[in-house]
Amino acid sequence: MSSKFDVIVVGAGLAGSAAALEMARAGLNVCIIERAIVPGEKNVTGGVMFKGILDEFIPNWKNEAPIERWISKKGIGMVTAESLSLMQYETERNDGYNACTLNRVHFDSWLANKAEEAGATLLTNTLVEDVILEDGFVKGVKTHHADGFIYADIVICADGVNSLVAQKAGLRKQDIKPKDIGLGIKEILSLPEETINERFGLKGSEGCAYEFVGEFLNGVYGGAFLYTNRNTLSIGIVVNLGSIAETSVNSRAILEHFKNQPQIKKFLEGGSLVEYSAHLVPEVGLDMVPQLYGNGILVTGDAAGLVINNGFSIQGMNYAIASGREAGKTAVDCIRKGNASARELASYKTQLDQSFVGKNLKKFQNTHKVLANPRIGREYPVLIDNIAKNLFGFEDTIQPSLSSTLKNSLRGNVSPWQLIKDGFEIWRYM
Amino acid sequence: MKIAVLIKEKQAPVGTPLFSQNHKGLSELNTTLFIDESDSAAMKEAAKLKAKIPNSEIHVYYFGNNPYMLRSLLGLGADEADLIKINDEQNLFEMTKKVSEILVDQKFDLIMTGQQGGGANGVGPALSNLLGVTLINSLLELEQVSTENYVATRTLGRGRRQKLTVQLPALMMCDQTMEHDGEPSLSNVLQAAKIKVKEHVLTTQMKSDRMTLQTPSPRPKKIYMPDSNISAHKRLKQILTGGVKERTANRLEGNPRDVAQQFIHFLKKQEVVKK
Amino acid sequence: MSNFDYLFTPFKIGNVTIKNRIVFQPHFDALTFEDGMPHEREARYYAERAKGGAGLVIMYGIAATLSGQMSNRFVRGWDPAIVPGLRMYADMVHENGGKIFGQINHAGHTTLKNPPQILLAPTQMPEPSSSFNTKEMEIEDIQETIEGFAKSAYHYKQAGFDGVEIKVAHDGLLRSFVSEFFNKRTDEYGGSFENRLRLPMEVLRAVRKAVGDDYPVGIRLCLDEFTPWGYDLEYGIKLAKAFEETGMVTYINTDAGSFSSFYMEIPPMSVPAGFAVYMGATLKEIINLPIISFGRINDPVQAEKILADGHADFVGMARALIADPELPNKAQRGEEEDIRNCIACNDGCIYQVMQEKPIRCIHNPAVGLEKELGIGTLQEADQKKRIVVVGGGVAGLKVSEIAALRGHQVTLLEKDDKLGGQVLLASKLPHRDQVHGVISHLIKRVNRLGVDIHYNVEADEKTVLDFNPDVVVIATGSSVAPLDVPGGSQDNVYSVYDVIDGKATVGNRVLFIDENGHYKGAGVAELLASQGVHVNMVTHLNFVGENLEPSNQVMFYQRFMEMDVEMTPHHEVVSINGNSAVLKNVYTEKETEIGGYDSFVYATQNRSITDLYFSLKGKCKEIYRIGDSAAPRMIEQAVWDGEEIGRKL
Amino acid sequence: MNNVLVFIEGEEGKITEDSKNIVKDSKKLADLLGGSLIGAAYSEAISQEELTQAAIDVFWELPFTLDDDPCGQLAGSEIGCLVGEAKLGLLLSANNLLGETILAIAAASSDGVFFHSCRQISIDAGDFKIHQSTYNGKVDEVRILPKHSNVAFATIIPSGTGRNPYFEKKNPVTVQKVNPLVNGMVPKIMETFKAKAENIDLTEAEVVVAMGDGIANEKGLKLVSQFANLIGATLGGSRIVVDNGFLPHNKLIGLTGNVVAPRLYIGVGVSGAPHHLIGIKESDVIVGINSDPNAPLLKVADLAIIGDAFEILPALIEGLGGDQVV
Repeated sequence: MSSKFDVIVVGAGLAGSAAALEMARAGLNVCIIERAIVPGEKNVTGGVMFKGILDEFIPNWKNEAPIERWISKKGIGMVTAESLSLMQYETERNDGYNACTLNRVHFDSWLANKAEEAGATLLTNTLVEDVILEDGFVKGVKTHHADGFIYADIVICADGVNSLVAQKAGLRKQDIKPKDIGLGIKEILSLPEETINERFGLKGSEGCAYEFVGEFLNGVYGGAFLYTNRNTLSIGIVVNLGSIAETSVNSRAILEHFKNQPQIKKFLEGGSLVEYSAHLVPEVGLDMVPQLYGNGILVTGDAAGLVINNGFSIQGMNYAIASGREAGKTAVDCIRKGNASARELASYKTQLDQSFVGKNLKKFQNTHKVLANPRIGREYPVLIDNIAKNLFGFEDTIQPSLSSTLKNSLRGNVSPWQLIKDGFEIWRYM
Repeated sequence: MKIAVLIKEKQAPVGTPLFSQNHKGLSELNTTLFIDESDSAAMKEAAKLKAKIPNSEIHVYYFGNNPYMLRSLLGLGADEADLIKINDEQNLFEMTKKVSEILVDQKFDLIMTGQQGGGANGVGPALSNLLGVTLINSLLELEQVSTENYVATRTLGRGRRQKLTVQLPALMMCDQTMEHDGEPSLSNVLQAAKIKVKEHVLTTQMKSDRMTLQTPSPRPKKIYMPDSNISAHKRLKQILTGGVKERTANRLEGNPRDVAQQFIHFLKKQEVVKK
Repeated sequence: MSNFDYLFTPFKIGNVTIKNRIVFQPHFDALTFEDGMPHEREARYYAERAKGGAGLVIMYGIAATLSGQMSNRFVRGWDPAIVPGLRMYADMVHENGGKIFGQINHAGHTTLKNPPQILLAPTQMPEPSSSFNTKEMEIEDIQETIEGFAKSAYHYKQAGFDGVEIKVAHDGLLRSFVSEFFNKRTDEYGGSFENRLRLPMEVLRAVRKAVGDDYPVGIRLCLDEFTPWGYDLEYGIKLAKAFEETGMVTYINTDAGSFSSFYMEIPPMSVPAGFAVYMGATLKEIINLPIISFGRINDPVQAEKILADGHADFVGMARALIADPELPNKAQRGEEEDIRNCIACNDGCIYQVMQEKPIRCIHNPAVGLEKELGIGTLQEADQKKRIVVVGGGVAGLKVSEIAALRGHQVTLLEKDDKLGGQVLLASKLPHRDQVHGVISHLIKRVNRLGVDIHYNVEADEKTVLDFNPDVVVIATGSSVAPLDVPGGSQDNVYSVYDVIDGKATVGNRVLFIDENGHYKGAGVAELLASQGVHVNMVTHLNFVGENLEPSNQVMFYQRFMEMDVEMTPHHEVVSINGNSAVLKNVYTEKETEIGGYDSFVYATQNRSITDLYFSLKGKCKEIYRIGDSAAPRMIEQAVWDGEEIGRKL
Repeated sequence: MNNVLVFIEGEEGKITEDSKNIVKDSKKLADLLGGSLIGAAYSEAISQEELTQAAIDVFWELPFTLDDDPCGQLAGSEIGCLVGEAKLGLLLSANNLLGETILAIAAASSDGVFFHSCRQISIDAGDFKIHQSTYNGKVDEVRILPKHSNVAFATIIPSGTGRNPYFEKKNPVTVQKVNPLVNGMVPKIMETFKAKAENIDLTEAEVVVAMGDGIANEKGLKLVSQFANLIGATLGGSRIVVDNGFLPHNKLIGLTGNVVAPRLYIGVGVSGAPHHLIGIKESDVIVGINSDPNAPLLKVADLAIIGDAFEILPALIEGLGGDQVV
């Protein structure tokens, strides 16, 4: 069998398989190379996926794809040591669900299989060690197998955050500072399906996703998240590494603190830990995106830094699929034109910028700056707790008006002006 | 030469096991799939023979459910592959008869499998009996002497090894510790990616039923304990010395060189070092 | 994800599912007061262990009747007034994710009181190690005891405990009833095996009736009394079988030793960790009830092995969880390195409660003070400071750990090339190697917390001030004081430090002058004697090693007295001249001269090293002096100083 | 179908510890089923004297030796042929290679059901209840096999604390020579030999060198590894050595690690904490090298070498003809 393809995709994650599917549908000879034995195996279980992108790409996906739960409730919580103020959006409309939770192993295998069905060749258990460079053009990759050279006109890197391939091809930005990096820690807790339904007020395949800030952060910039899968919960935090270093707070302790907060604890009770993972994500959105193309090479998905940390959770799955598709489309054009130069491939960047991926990246570009506001972690949750306490009459007195409540609660370190200003900023990014 | 390789997809919980609701299966949440080292060794040994002996072909029979797991082996040099779906609740031994029926018509010269993988649970020995072929277990090395004659090296534990002469047809069970080097070539991997895997479901009437899965409750192993017929004071003393009886030691001290010479002499007496 | 296959799997005792295999073994903690009522302090002590991850907490044996109280601090089991208090215990443990059982005991002829109330026994005789005689129980006493057990069990159940345990173990009446040596009765409660078991069986029936059929009722069973007169494992197994056959027992919690061999109940560090696992293992082979093992198990890896080898269903730990209540959680998270292992010194825990004083731990100051110092109480500092700690002994290490945990930037200056200070020396003494555990834990901690450590720095005023510190903590320790008697500076007179360091060239006959009474004296004397040196131990105390914790003391004597030693208590050395010395009896002041000694070794009280402190005092913003540099004391006080100042900064 | 057969293995004429434990289990089951207990072994495997002490009712001596049948195929078929005739309902052996091979073959040839890695077999409401270890030892499984229509074959994980005597002898053993019933192609033994030390597991090793805290540094590791290599010993370590990462955890010798039972144990710089001593007490000969004459290991050693290991090891390496590495 020949080892020459039109395009090689490195990584059979969401971005890689989406790119391969796009190209195989257009009739290109595509090879996907995955280092794991099973696609998705190396990924963290569970994630929230917004559906828009797939509706168009694989119309029947809702019936085919392995889905955990459809998100019917979304909320933001402010947490103090003793209280939780939760603001929640809920809908019963079936078509209103715009997101779902997934198990990555199942979902990634499914998507990879789609690409294979469309004609792509999938090599699993294969490690890419280097890229083949000829005359300044990427001409293929070297795998760990004996005589492991595979050639192609274009190589698409979709091999995750620390993309080795992009690095080898000289496309990565180096010298990332801790303050530019977010640390995500996630735990998967197993609970019976019925218990989850009961505890979160869900029916059938409904699910929920919450994000939190509060005292548990102990002065560190970041947030926490909790969402439901079919018979597991995903819970975790995202914190800024620079901030961790400055405050010497143990990031692990932040998560423990959060999990032991009495209201949060009720959600988790009886759950057994099945998975624990921690990984680093670029936190500063567009600032971090490396060069996305070169001669004969495109970078996509997490490898392209196309991950958004909105401060509470890490979102990358939608961007991965969208960017993978864009890369695929660009590759199809260039192969047809017979030109894989950086100049031609540059249209990928243009397309991407115009898509929701680019737009969101821009929007969230400054999230980290907002979250670097220490008031978010410390004063506000307490403030909101005070307001709620007064408003909902935990004390046996006459209900005060909202404005007097606010004034009372504000008799602290925070000026009303500051509150309004910060509040606006937070909402913009949530 | 026609070679069959039997592989079993194994699963094991990562960390504390979680069970499915009825306790008859593992929850997939913390279960990992893997192929036993001994099965990989069987596949690699088969590939090695194929490379040496002209007109050889390898037919892989994979008992499991995940096609990607199977694919990771095919690149080693498979020509044909069957994915035989099995129900995890079943006792694989009880299916050996069906398996032997699949294999018997193919008239394989050599069947390779893993001692702790596809051949475990008594499957390997049982198949050798049902197929009427010679059995070699705990295989560490295999050498061809003539078309039908081979020399097999087995491990007997405690570092003991045994060399045997064998005639084909035979079923050989490779040990986990069998060593192989070399990775599959890219062309094999590419070829393997396009092998059409035949899937079938193996069903048979089971004689035994799985009632439940539970966390392990091992029975007590041997443990050191003081003698029972001695005084409390002596029992305590035995506990304090870990049960090693005080010995009247020979003492060696002085110039390191002399000490070393005398010790080497001692080692020679112990037959640890050749005289 | 944990590295353990067994330790963190759930297991059922009767109908109660325990989330993991770690059991906090019952023991008296003296955290209650003389009114014998439950107290919040004790509730927090238990809750802390549940919070740290223990699956099951067993409360110590509350007294079945007034005569069964070993100390007035023992909770009054028979008294319904205890129920609300016990409910607090149960609730707090449950809130922290654990389950709680309660043990019931009647102390019989064992007591901590001096003098005691009337002590009850099957047959009139004192416990051999005690001088308090007993009353032979009348049938009414027996009836009252049975009722007391039943009432206590009922109270536990009312209070929301998940199970009860009847103590037929080390101290207590029921063990002496089953023991042939103690029970020589001629009525139906003695004589035959069956008769000796009659009272425990009647208690069991009454308890079972009080709590109903489905409620867990366990037996804490002494399997080997470890006394010349006591029963052994064979007999212990027979007892276990008899209890199993009743069908009324839910589990067996293993135990060994008796009041007279208390050092086997709470074995000191010279006894191998897990020394008694074989007893539970033997039961596992013979009976089918869940078995809890015991005996100085202080390491999760060892605990895992016990379970994997089928030697027990649960691993009982008491001191290991006193020293570090978070052992289970740390192990489960794969942070075994952070565990503060019990070193079995017994100084803080058992020694204190034997004197009816609240329980402590030499390297966990939070014991008994869970509310103030327990898990989660350490607050991040409001103001992050630059702190220089001088001296890497226990006090310096501890203060560095606490300060670093609170977010301060800590620099630690050590004059030597390794950390640990005097503990490094102390751990070189025979059978004392595990003392090293105190510092090895702290060293791992400060390294992990990123404390900036400078070795081989003999700090002076300038070195310290060059760091421009906000706070200076002086922990420079202490040094040996010379022997202040005529002839004390002769060439053949050495301090114990010279001996441990190997600087002394000691002859074959040594006169040992011990003003210490603790390990500094006893340990070095043992070291010398174990090298074949003849040692005459002279001390002004009533006996050699008087200040040793009793279990260590017993084991010390067991070894020491087999060596070539003499002991001369009640004497001090008034002068040394060549190879002889003049001793003075501290009571009669009579002087005697003894001779023929090649060398003299002395253990005196140390003196604080204070030069640096006084040269810096007034020259920096904030300065503290801790550990031996303030006043030479023991490990426990050094840890305390470190914790206390660390929390203040 | 109430008779129970146990396959017995011998080592130099003695019944192996594992087989003894299984005989003990089997005896209970035979009594429960009301059948007799048959022991089967290769010819020449068990001495006459050992046999008379075994708690079996009947002994079958197979018509060939283990050397005639290195992979157990003949024995398996032979026993399989006799299942019906001897009214066997249950066949057991220790859970090891030979036991598994023989019983699985016997089961296949007599249409029985084989179970491996069993913790215990019991009779529950008239059926076989099989308590089995599965999923790489991480899970236990309970299976039920209807007894009236099936013969069960099982290998049992040997257990026993070692406290109880193995045999309670009641009746004399009837010895029966089994006639050869099967023949087939059997591999022929060419030679049996010993593998290199580094390929042998600590618990299996004949010579063990243990590295202790006294030499716990890089130099110590190099020296002691070279010494172990030169004398063909397997290297292990004490707690401190393993804790400090000089050797991996699977090389730990002691109560919580590997319990070793070599012909010769050499502890270099090992002080001899009780938990380490428990781990080496099965050694035939114990040698300690330590600069501290009071190290507990030296007190239990057959040969106590007092001196600095950093001086003695190089001298030993030189004396054994090795090149100095440090």
